[in-house]
Amino acid sequence: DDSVSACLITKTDTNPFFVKMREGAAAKAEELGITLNSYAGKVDGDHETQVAAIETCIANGADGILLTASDTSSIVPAVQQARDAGLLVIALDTPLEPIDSADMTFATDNFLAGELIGKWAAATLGDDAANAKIAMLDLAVSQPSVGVLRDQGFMTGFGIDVKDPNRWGDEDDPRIVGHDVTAGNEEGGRRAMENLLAKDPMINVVYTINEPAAAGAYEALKSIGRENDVLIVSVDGGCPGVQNVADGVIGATSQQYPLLMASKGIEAIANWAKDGSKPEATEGKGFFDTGVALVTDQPVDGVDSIDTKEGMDLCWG
Amino acid sequence: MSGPDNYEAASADAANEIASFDTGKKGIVSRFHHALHTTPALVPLIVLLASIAIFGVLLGTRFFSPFALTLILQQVQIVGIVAAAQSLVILTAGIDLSVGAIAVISSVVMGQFSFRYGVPVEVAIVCGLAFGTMIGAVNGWLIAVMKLPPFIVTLGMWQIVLAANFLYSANETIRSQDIAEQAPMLQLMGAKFNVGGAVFTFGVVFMLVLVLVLAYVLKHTAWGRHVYAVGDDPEAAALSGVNVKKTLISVYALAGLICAFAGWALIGRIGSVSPTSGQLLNIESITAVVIGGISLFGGRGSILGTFFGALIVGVFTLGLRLLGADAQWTFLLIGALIIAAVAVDQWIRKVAA
Amino acid sequence: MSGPDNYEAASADAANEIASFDTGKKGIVSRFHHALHTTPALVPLIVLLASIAIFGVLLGTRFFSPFALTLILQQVQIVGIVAAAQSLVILTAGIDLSVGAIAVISSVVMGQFSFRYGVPVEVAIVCGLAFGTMIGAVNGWLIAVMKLPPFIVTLGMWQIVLAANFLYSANETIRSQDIAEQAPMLQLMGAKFNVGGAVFTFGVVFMLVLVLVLAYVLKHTAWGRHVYAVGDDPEAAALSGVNVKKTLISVYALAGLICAFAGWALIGRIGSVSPTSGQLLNIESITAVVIGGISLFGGRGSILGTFFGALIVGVFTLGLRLLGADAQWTFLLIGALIIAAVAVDQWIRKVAA
Amino acid sequence: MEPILKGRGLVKRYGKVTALDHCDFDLMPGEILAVIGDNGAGKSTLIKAMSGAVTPDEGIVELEGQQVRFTSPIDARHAGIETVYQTLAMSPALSIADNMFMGRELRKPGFRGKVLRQLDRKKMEEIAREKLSELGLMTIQNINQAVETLSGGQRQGVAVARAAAFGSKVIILDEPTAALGVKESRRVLELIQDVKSRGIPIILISHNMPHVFEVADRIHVHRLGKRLCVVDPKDHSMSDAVAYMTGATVPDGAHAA
Amino acid sequence: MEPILKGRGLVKRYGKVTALDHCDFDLMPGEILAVIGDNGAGKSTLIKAMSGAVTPDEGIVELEGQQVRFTSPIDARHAGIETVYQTLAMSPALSIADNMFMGRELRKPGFRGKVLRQLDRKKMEEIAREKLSELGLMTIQNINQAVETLSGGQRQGVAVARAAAFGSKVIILDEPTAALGVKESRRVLELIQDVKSRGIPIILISHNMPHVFEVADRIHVHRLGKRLCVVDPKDHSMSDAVAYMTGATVPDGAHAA
Ligand SMILES: Nc1ncnc2c1ncn2[C@@H]1O[C@H](COP(=O)(O)OP(=O)(O)OP(=O)(O)O)[C@@H](O)[C@H]1O
Ligand SMILES: Nc1ncnc2c1ncn2[C@@H]1O[C@H](COP(=O)(O)OP(=O)(O)OP(=O)(O)O)[C@@H](O)[C@H]1O
Ligand SMILES: [Mg+2]
Ligand SMILES: [Mg+2]
Repeated sequence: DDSVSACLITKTDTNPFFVKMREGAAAKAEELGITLNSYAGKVDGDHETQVAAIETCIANGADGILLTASDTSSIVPAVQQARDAGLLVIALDTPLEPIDSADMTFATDNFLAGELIGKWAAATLGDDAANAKIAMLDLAVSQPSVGVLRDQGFMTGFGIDVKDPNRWGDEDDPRIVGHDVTAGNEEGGRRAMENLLAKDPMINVVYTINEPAAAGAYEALKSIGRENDVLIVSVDGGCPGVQNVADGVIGATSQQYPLLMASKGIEAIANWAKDGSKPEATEGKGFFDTGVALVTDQPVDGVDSIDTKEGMDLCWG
Repeated sequence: MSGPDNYEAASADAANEIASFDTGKKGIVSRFHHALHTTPALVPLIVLLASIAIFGVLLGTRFFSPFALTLILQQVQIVGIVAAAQSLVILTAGIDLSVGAIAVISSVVMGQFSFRYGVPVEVAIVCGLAFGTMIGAVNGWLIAVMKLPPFIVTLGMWQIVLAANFLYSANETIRSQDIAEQAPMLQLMGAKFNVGGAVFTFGVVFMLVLVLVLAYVLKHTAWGRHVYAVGDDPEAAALSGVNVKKTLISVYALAGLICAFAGWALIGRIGSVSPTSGQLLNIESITAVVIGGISLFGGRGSILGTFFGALIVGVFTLGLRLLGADAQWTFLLIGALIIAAVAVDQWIRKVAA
Repeated sequence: MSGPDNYEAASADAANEIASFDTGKKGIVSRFHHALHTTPALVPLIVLLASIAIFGVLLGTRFFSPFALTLILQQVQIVGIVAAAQSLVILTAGIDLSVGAIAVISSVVMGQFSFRYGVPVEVAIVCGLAFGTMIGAVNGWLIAVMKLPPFIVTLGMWQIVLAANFLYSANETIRSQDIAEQAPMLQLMGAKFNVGGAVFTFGVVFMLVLVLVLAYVLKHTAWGRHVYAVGDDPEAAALSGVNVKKTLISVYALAGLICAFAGWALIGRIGSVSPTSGQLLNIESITAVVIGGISLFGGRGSILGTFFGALIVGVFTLGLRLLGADAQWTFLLIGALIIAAVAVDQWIRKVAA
Repeated sequence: MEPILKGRGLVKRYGKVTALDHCDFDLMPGEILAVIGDNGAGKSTLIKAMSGAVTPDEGIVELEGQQVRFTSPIDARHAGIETVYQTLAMSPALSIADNMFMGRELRKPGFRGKVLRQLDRKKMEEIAREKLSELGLMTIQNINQAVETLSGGQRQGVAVARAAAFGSKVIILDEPTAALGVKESRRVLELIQDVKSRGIPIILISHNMPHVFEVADRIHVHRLGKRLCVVDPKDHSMSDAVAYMTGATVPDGAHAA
Repeated sequence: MEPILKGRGLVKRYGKVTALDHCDFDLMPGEILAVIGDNGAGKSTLIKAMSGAVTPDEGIVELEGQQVRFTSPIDARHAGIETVYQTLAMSPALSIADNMFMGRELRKPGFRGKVLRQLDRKKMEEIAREKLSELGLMTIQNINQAVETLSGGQRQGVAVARAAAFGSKVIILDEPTAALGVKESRRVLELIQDVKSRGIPIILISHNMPHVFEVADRIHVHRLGKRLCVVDPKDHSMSDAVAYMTGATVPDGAHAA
C-alpha cells in the first residue's frame, strides 16, 4: 500500500519531554497524512522494550523510525536490522554510538546544554566561584548518557576537572559537596537536596538534571529558609521550568526543542518515503543540531542567553 | 445399653494442678524474653535504636542534631504512611503493588480538580481521597469476590492506574508557586511547626497519629482481630464466623484511602503536584513492612514494627550519605544493611526464644 | 489384663467395596474436567490459544506470519528463561527479586573477563555462569540456614548486585561490533536458523529445552518432589525426611545458574553487553509465573504453566503494539489483560470443579 | 414430631470422588443423634453440607420445616447452628480468647465500646477461662497463649468449649473427643448431656462406640456416602452397629437407597 | 537388659510454658511401650525430643547405649527411628504415594533411574496401595489423590502405613488411632502386634485405655512434664492407670522426681 507510516520510540512515556516530543510528531504526521505509532520504554533504561518496538515496526511495515535510544550502543544491531529492512532510522535527542549507526541524528548537544549553565553559574558567582559549594543532583545510579553529558558539561563550564568524561563521581575538586540521584522528579530532587544539605549546610550552587528535580531541590532549601541564597541551574526548558526561572526558583536553564526534533524527523520520513532522500547534517557536526539556548533573566557577559519571555514563547509544555 | 467403661470413672477426683516449673534465671533477662514474645515490634525497635546509636557515634552532632533527626522523619513520612496501608494488606496475607500509583493519582486528582475544573480545594481533596478509596475497593472486590490472587490484581491495577495517571494528567506538573497562591490547602500537610528546635510537619504528625490509631484498631477492635484471623488461615476464619469477603474489601479500601492521604502528604512534601513521583513506593513500603517483622504469609506482626522498619531504612540512608558514601555505594550498602537488619532481628528472636 | 471390647470384633468381616458413584454425564465434558484437574498447565494454555486466536482475527497475516509468531518467542526468551528460575523459587514458597540483577551481572562478567582481562571466551562464559550460581547459592544459604525471609534477602541482593554491576562495569557497554569481532561466542545464543520460514535462535531453543527438562525433573525425580514438599509445608517436609536446607540452597543456586544463562542469552539478543539491561526482569518473571498458575504460597503449579504465562504476556504485548495502541494505552491494556487472564483462568477452574 | 434439621437427597462430588450420594438426614428436637461410619464414609461432608461450610450439588436442607440455603457458616451460625469441625477451624496465631470469640466479640460498655469500639478483653478472657475450666482444661497455663502452641487435645477442648458456649438451636460436633484424654473426654460427654438438658439437640460424630452408646438417643449409620439406617441404641448392640457400618452385616429393612 | 532408647533429665521450655521437666524415659528392646497422660502433659514433646523434631534444652538421649544428638528428624530416620507425629507431617498438595515415599523415593532400574534419576512411580504406587490395603483403607478411591482431599481418618491411616513400612529400629506412634474408625483402629492394633513380632520395639501414645492395655508390655505414665511411674498392665487395672495419670491417686513408690 502507498500510505506512509512512521514509528516513534521514546525512552519513557512519563517524562513530559518525551510526551511533548510525541505530540509534536503526531501533529506533524497528521498534517502530512502519515500514520504514526508511538512506543516507549517502561522506565528509564528499559532497552528491551525498545528492541521489541523496533521489531514491531519492521513487522508492521513502517517506512521509518524516530528513536530516542535508552542504550545508545546496544540498540545498534536492532537499528541495523531495521535499516536492512528498508526503514529510515533517525535518532532524536540522543545520538547512537557510533553516531552513523542511524541515518541521521536530530539532537540537542546535551554536553553543551550543561556547559552553558556551568559557565553562567561561574560567571554569576564571579570571584566566589573559587570557593563555591556545589551539589550535583543527577538522574540515576546507572549513569545514563544524558545525565553524564549534562553533568560533565556543567563541570566543564564551571571550570572543574571532570577526569573521566564518561562518568560522574570521579572528580576530586573540593568544591563538589557530593552527587545524589533524583530519578528526574520533584520527590527525588527534594530528598537528594536534603541529603546533601545534611552533609554540608553551606551549599550555594545546585546543578540539577532537569527542572522537576530543581523544583524539588528548591522545596528542600525553602524548608530551611535558604532558598534565596542558593543558585539553582537546570536543563530542559519546559514551560513550568521557564516559569520557575521567571519566578526566581531556578537561576538559569538550558532550553531544548523536542517539538522541533520530532517534526523535522517526521518530515524526513515523509521525504524518504516519497523519493528516498535522506536529511543532511548541520555543517561541521555529525548530526542535525536542533539547538540549545540558555534561559535566564540575569544574563552575564560571555554567555549568550534569552530572557524568560522569549523562553516562554519557545517552551515545549 | 452399655454404660461407660468404669475405668473412666477413676478420673473423677483428678487433681487440677498445672506444671509449675522452676523458671531458673528470673529477673531482667527472663522479663526481657517475655516482653520480646508479647511485643513483636520490640525487635525492630532495638535494631532502630542500635543503628541510631552507631551512626550517632560515627557522625556525632552532624547526625544527632534536631535537623538531621527530624529530617529522617520528613523523609520517611510518605513511605511510612504508605507502609501502614501495606501492613494492613500484608497482614491479610495479601500484597498491594498499586499503593504508589494510588497515592500519585489521588494527588493528581486533587490538583487537577482544583486547577482544571476550578472545584473548591476542600472538595477536590475529598474527591481525591474518595478516588483512592474506590481503587482500593475495586482491588478488594477482585480479590475477595472474584478470588483472584492479590499479587496479580494489584500488579494489573498498578499498571492501569499509572497509565491512567499519565494519560489524565498529560504528564503536566502543577507548580508549587501556583498551588501556594491558589489552593494552599493542598500543601497543608507540608506546613511546619517547631517543638523545641525540632521541626515537624503536619504530614509527619499525620503519620504518627495514623500508626497509633491503626495499632489501636488492630489490637482492640473486632475488625482488627478479623484482619489477623483472615491472614492467618482464611478457611478457618470463615468457618469460625468471620465475614472474610467484607473484611478483605474493607482492608483494601482502607489501604486505598490511606494511600490517598499519602498522596496529599506528597503534595505537601514536594510542593507541587507531579504525576511522576512515588514510583518506588510499592517496593519501599513492602521493605519497611518486612523489616518491621510482619510475615508476608499474613497473620503475624504489628504495625508499630512497620513504622520502625521505615525508620530503619531512613536512618541508614541518611547516615550513609553523611558518612560520605557515594550514590552507588549507598545503594549497595543499603542492600547489605537491609539483609543485616533482618538477620539481627532473627538473631535476637533466636537468642530470646 | 483387659482384652479388646468384643464389639470391635464385629468389624472382622467388613466389606471392602468403595463408593462407586454413577458419574452421570460421562464423555468429553467429564474427561475434560479430569484433564484440567490432573494438568494444571492446561488452563493457561487455553488462555494462550484464545488470545492468539483473537489477535489473529484482529490482525490477520500481520500477526499470523511465521515472522511475527517466532518474533514473540524471541521477545519472551529472556523473560521465559528467568521465569523458569523464578518458578523453582516460587514453588518453594520463596521469591527471587534478584533474578534480573544476576542475569545482568553474569553477562557483564562474561563480557569483562573476555575484554578487560583477555580470558578466553569459553572460560569467561563459564566464569559468568559460576558467578551467577554463586550469588544464587548465597541467597539460598541466607534463606535456608540463616532463616531470613526470601523477599528481604533477594531484595537486598538485588540492590547489592545491581550496584556492584554498575561499579564493576563502570557503566560501560561493550559494543556489539567488538564482540562480533573478538568474542563471537558470547553472541552464540543469538545465532539464528530457519525452519520452514520461521526464524529461531539458539536462545529460544535453550528456553524450550530448559522448560522441558525442568518439567521432567520436577515431576519425575525425587529432588523435584522435594521442591514441592518444601513449598507446601516446610515443617511437614522436614518431619517426613526431606533435607529442607539442602533443597532450598540447591533451588536458589540452580535459579542463579539459570539466570546466568539468561544473561548469556541476553548478550545474544541485544548483541552487546550492557549493564543497564534487564531491570524489569524480576517483576516480569513473577508476572509470568503467576499468570501461569503457580501459587505464590508455594507447592502448587507447573513450570509449563509459567512458560505459557510468559507467552500470554508476549502475545498481548506484540498484538497491542501491532494494533497501534500507544505506549500508555498499551500499559493500561496489558494491566487489564493480566487481570482478565487470571480471571478467565479462575473461571475455567470453577466451571470445571 | 417434625425434625428440627432435615436433609433430603444431598449429593456432593469432589471431581471423581463421591462424598455424598443422595443422602438423607433427620435431627429431632432435643435429641442427641450420633453419626457413625467408616473413615471416608462422608460424615464430615454431610455435616458440612448442613452447616453451610460446603454447598451440596443437589438436595435440600430444612431447618424447623423451612427450606434454607446456607452459603457460609456465618449464615448457619446466625440461624443458631454451632459446629465444631474436625479440622477445628482456629486461627493458629491468635490467642485462645480471641479464637473463642471470633466473629462475636464483646465490646466494652459505654463510650469506649460504642464509639471507640474497644473490645472487652478482660471479660472475654474471663469467660474463656471459665468455659475451659468446665471442660477440665485447666492444664492450659496461660489463656493468652497462641492456639498453635497448644497440644492437640487442648486445641480440641477449646473448639468444643466454643461451640457449647454459643450454640442456640443445634450443636454439631465432629469427633470432639478424638484427641482428648480420658478425663477431658468424660467432661465433654457430661457437657453434651448438659447441653441436651437445656433442650438443644446435638449431632455427634464419633468413632468411640462406648461413648456413642452412652449418650446417643438415635444412631445414624453412614456408609458409602449415604444413610444406611438409623438404629436405636436401646435395641441394638455395639457389635450390630459396627457390623452395619463396616458392611459386615446388612441391617434388616435397609433399603439400598 | 539395656534400654534400646533412653532419655535422662530431658527439659524443654517454650517461653513460660514447661513441656518437659527433667523427664526420664526408657524403651526396652522388642517391647511395646505405651505412653499415657493428660492433654498437655508433654507426651508429644517427649517423643519429639527423642526423634530429633525438637532439641531439648537439657538432658541426654541414648540409642543402643550410645549417646546421640539428633538435630533433625532425618538423623533419627537414618538411625532407624520412624515416627508418626500427631500433626501427621504430610504435604497436603502431594499425592498419597509421594507422601509415603518422601525422602526415600524409589528410582527406576537401569539407565533411566541411575542417569536420568527417574522415579519408579508405578512401583511406589503399588507398594502404597498394598500398605493401605493392609490397614483396610481401601475406601481411598484413588491412590493419586492429594492428601488434602482425604478425610481425617484416611490421612492418619496413610501416616501409620508409612511408619510401619519403613521403621527398622524403633517405631513411634503419637495417637495413631485418634481419628480412625473401629475397623481401621483394629487393623492398626494388629499392625502394631505384627511389627512387634518382627522384633521392632514401639512407642505408642494413646488416650484409648482398652487399646493400651490390650497391646502394651509396659505403660509409661506421664504427668506434668515428667515420668510419674511405669506400670505393668498385668499388675494394674485401667482404673489405676487413669487415676495415676489424672493425679487422682499417687502411685506407690512414685518418687516425686
Ligand atoms: N475437598 C475435597 N476434595 C476431594 N475429595 C474430598 C474432599 N473432601 C473430602 N473428600 C473425599 O470425600 C470422602 C468423604 O470424606 P469425609 O471427610 O466426609 O469422610 P468422613 O466420613 O468424615 O471420614 P473420617 O471419619 O475419616 O473423618 C473421602 O473419600 C474424601 O477423600
Ligand atoms: N511450640 C510450642 N510453643 C509453646 N508451647 C508449646 C509448644 N508446643 C507445645 N507447647 C506446650 O507444651 C505443653 C505440652 O504439649 P504436648 O503437645 O507435648 O502435650 P501432649 O501431652 O502431647 O498433649 P495431647 O495429648 O493433647 O497431645 C502444652 O501445654 C503445650 O501448650
Ligand atoms: Mg470426618
Ligand atoms: Mg500430643
